[in-house]
Amino acid sequence: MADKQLVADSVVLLEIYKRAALLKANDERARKVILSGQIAMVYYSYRGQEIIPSVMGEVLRDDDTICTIYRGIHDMLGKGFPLRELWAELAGRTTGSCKGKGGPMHLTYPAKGVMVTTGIVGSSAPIANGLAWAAQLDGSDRVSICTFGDGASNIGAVHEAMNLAAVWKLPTIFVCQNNLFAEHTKFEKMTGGQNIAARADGYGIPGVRVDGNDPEAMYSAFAEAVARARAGEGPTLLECMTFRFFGHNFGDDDSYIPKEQKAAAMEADPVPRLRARLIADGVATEAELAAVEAEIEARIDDAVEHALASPWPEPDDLRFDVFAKEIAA
Amino acid sequence: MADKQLVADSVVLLEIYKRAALLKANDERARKVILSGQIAMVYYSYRGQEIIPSVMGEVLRDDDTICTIYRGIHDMLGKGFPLRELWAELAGRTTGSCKGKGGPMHLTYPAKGVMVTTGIVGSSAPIANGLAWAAQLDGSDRVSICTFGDGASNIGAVHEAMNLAAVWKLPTIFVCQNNLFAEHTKFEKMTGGQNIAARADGYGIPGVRVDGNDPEAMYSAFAEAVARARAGEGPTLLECMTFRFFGHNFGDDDSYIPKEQKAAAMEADPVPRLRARLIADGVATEAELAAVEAEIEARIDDAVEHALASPWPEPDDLRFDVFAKEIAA
Amino acid sequence: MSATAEKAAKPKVTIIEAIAKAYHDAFADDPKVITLGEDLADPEGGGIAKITKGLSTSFGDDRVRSTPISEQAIMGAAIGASLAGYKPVAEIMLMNFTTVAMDMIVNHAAKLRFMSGGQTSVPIVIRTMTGLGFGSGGQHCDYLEAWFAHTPGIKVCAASTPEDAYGLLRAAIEDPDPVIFIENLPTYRVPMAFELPASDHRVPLGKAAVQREGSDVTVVSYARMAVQARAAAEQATAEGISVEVVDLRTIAPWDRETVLASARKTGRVIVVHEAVKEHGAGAEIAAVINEELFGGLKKPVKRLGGAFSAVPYSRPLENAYAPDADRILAAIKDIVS
Amino acid sequence: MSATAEKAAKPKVTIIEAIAKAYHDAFADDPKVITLGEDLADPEGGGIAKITKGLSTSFGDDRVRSTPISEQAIMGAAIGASLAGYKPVAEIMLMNFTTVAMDMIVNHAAKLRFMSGGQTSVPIVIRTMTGLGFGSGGQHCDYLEAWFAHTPGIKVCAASTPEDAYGLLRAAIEDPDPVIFIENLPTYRVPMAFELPASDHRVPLGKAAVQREGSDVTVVSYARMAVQARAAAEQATAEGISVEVVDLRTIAPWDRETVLASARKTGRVIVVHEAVKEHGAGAEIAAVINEELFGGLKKPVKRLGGAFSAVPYSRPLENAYAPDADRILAAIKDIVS
Ligand SMILES: Cc1ncc(C[n+]2csc(CCOP(=O)(O)OP(=O)(O)O)c2C)c(N)n1
Ligand SMILES: Cc1ncc(C[n+]2csc(CCOP(=O)(O)OP(=O)(O)O)c2C)c(N)n1
Ligand SMILES: [Mg+2]
Ligand SMILES: [Mg+2]
Repeated sequence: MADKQLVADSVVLLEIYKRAALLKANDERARKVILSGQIAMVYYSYRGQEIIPSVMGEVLRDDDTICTIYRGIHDMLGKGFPLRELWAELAGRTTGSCKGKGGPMHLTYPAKGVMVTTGIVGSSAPIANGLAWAAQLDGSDRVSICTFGDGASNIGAVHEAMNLAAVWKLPTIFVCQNNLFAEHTKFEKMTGGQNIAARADGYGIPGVRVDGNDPEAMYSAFAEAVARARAGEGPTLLECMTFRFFGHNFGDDDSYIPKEQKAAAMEADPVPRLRARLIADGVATEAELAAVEAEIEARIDDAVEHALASPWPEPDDLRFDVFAKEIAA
Repeated sequence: MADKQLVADSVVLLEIYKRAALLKANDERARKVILSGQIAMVYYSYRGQEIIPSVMGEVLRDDDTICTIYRGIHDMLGKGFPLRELWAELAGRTTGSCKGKGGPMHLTYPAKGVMVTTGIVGSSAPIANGLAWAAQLDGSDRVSICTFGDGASNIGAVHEAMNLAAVWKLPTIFVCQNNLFAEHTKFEKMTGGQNIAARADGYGIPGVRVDGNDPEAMYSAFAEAVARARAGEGPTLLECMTFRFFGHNFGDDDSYIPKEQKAAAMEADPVPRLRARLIADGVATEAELAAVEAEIEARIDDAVEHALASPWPEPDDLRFDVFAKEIAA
Repeated sequence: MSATAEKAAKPKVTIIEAIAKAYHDAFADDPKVITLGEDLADPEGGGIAKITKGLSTSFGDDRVRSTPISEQAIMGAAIGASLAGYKPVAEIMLMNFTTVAMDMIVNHAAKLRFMSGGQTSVPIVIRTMTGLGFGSGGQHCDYLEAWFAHTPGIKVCAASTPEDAYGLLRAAIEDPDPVIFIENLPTYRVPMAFELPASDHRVPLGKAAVQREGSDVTVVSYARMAVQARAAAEQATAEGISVEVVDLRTIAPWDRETVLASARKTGRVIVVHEAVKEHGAGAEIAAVINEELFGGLKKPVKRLGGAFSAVPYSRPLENAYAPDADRILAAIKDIVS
Repeated sequence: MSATAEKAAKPKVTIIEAIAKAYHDAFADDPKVITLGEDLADPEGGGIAKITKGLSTSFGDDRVRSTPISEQAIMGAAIGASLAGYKPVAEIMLMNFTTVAMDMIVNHAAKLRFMSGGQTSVPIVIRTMTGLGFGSGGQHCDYLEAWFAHTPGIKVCAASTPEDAYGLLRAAIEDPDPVIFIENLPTYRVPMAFELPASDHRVPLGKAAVQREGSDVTVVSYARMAVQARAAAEQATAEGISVEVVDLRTIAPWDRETVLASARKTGRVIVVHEAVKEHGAGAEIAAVINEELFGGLKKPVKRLGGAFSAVPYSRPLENAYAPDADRILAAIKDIVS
């Protein structure tokens, strides 16, 4: 596992597609479930950004860790977060990974390395460094990923974290998913220099802008960053260019996204694009992929059903998990 | 005044020297006064860094503003902070600019544009942007300076401020005085990339590394930054290379500074260097400069005497200046 | 605001409308009023709650500025502009995000007047939203007013009616010192039986409102809890208990006179806030009442507040987290028993 | 710690020596203990107070790391390493600098256990120094413990003797939850009549110490104010007043049992801290005592605290800012009168 290849061949591309199909289907289901009223939750759709975490999931090991953000369910699923624990948490049930206490913005699943999900812009980065430091101390070649958005690149925490990772030569990989919007703000308008990868130079670390919707380019860039980190050569900043198809969060009026830009991005939807290519290249047949997708739907069905059938927490649960010892009643 | 030249001729160099001589003498006096027990204060010597603010003072107007730091008395004197109000504040007297409430780390003198002195590393930068914004709103061509150290370049606030200045095209000039140490930490060791000016690229603004001890180089770099800002062309980051001759603060054991490095820096002391040059170039005679220096000493004598003869504040003064309205007794 | 509070005859307006009008009127009245924050200007939609919608179009891009996601830079820009004579309103979208700007707020905005010996001042308003009720979980709902109340040099306000929201925000903008103006999200769009105030309406900072008069028990609260307290009082009245409801409106400095007068009258006080009970603003209020009215109270001051945990996600937990009308009513019955 | 507190027979040690020894012993006993902060390692001099001097040389550069001036990155690194099983001690040089790291401390360190439903935990210690007395002015001396006490999920400690400093720091490092350990600068190097504790000495978190027994009045305090309280008690005894001195040691969660037992005994309580009085930790303590012992106190709980202003620079103002032995003594005389 340590010697992952640096180029995505067709076998890898197929695996990437399978992950992307899961992510896409899960996002679609989430929006459907909210609309239907089955689950009420704050939800940040990642539709359009699936290739990035699908590649990451393919390259990473279970013991590699990730610190992600409110718009992070794609990253977590890519990392192996199980569907039942996910959906039960979204539904706020005791069977959720966080017993219903965390919810969609604070999903955690250490068994698959999903260590922190934060709702605070930029705060994934400093914590990822600590997990990277622990890897150094353990003498392990595992890597620590943090994901954040284009908007987050303007907040102090991200800057401090990149500099610390540089001077400590940490195996941290800074994965900026540049979806061109931060809430309602256009990337170009609020980002001095208009190139996040270029900021890496200022810390003396590699910075790479890559088409995050192109599985091969993303794979090579990410695998190289991981190889560097595993080899003890320090951090990398990846700026993965992508686009989110919907508003900032569910219910957001997305009229601030220029119609043509949105239409063009959806036209170039990376998930069906990869699917079509796999079929065209003879890597998989339509029937095989349809079967994969059907199985995904079935797994999601199962998870949602499990979630909705699970028990709600009791008010008394507030006394637990504040400290290791419960709070007196 | 708006059309300052971009090259320091001999007239300008002489003015720069006069300021530098004041700054140097004031620092020497401060250390003497503490040693003698006349005034007890926390004190951060800037000896060795005098050329930077002497140049700034020469280029700036009274209505330009500065936000500086604990190690900032040189910057303030360069900007025109009057000696009596300075020394009375250092002595904690009611005649001090801040009535004794602020002290050496929080000196303020708006009449000369000394708006904020902060003891928090990096916090001068975000506030300077606000003063720059006000200049834009006023339709004024005044500029807003912030000074900070090499160590401060690693804190989030500075990064956020540079990005905001870039996207708002503010007339802010970020003056990093790189004295190669942050408390006991070597610049090279904690600064990813080891070049602060280079970080400007990441925000799409000019970043210039300049020898802050060279009055002509410093003058050109600073005058150009000011001209750009006055012309509405936005911010500049200047990394002014310099050295502090003494420990971090008065009383600091400076054994962490390599002896040879310190000796070489003191050997190249920029103030006597400029003095010697002015005489060699025939710009001024030894006697003329000696007279300037004697007058400086007399002015400092007067200020210290005034300070020590001034009244102390009363405990009841704590009720005033918390809010515009006094606090009830 | 007085006992007229919920008079059904009045038109129905929302707090959010009142805040938007206050903003607009302040901009129209004083060219020194400016504002900044994430997404505030019209190209970005006029703010996530659309409160500033139209403002940049009406008053220009210079006075109404969207920002990068950089709360320290936002606060610093507000502080700096205020030092130069402007009256900035800085939006920190949610109160939990003040945690990334505490240095600017506490070490600078609150202290510059004092540290400069009165030479400079920081007449800014920090508008920030918060409040549980939407399942946002642990990092988006905190009430942190006690931190700022503990910080000399900054004032803290919160309104529970549209009229107060208007009057307080106008007064905060005109105040010569920094003010944190806390807005409650779940009560934002609830139509209340009030009028949209005229542009000269002001609520002086530091003055509480007796929103309902009563003689058996005093409930002191603010923000959403004042709405809940009014509902509880209504119910209590129906059950024969006379409840006085005091809305602090300004949490720091709070109106000791009004609160003590009411406490003296009823002899029984309940303080309610959504913030964590322990070390919340209710502790200070209880401590002062107990000290000032020692021996003169019929019952010890009772405090209700948020649970001692992060705000939970799951609906039943979130419902259990903070006081509500039912729990206030129960406390009222308990204290008069 | 008990009434033996100031026994002259014991050798004289300082709090700083005790902290340095605790650090060293913790490193020797548990390879998972690591530390980071500005200037902490030996090439940078072992920290500004030299507490960690020798540590990086003894235990290696990996476990003892100097950092850039980046408090968010410092706290983040501590949190992350703790999630992976380490026990980081993070130094935030001065307590005022926690203001740039509040998001990491409050939104993350304090909440991750709860928000993850107990899957993760953050067993870190945040060591931070503060305290007035050196003319450092408004941004270097604040006591901000009330902010953290108001934050569920994090504990707060402060010691006033070398033995407690040792025992508390060891206990804090071993604690499974985040702890802020506040060190007072002016009492750091004052030799006190204590022994340097053996390496198995622990002070359990949440347990106050009755440092002097008495029957007329209880003084509750911590950190430097406990030192001042002991001095005031000594003086009061000489004047015939019997004073019980309770040092909380853990400010959150504080030891209600010990405090209430003492209050019940004496019927008169003074709470003293250096932090601003208003909305300080004393408010919570007073509120609880008043509530629990309603009708059973001889006098209302009295609070002494820092003035309602930023910490001033000038010596006479700084001297007037916080309580001291004289003012505590005056309060003692007043409350027994
Ligand atoms: C410190 C902080 N400030 C503001 C917010 C509110 N906020 C939530 S998401 C968001 C936009 C983030 O944009 P970006 O980083 O590009 O990530 P994206 O949502 O596009 O994935 C903002 C401003 C926040 N959560 N934290
Ligand atoms: C946020 C913050 N962290 C730490 C400190 C403590 N501190 C004061 S000065 C200093 C070193 C600053 O170095 P540099 O920025 O290079 O400026 P210099 O002192 O060399 O002028 C540090 C760490 C502080 N004041 N503020
Ligand atoms: Mg984005
Ligand atoms: Mg330096």
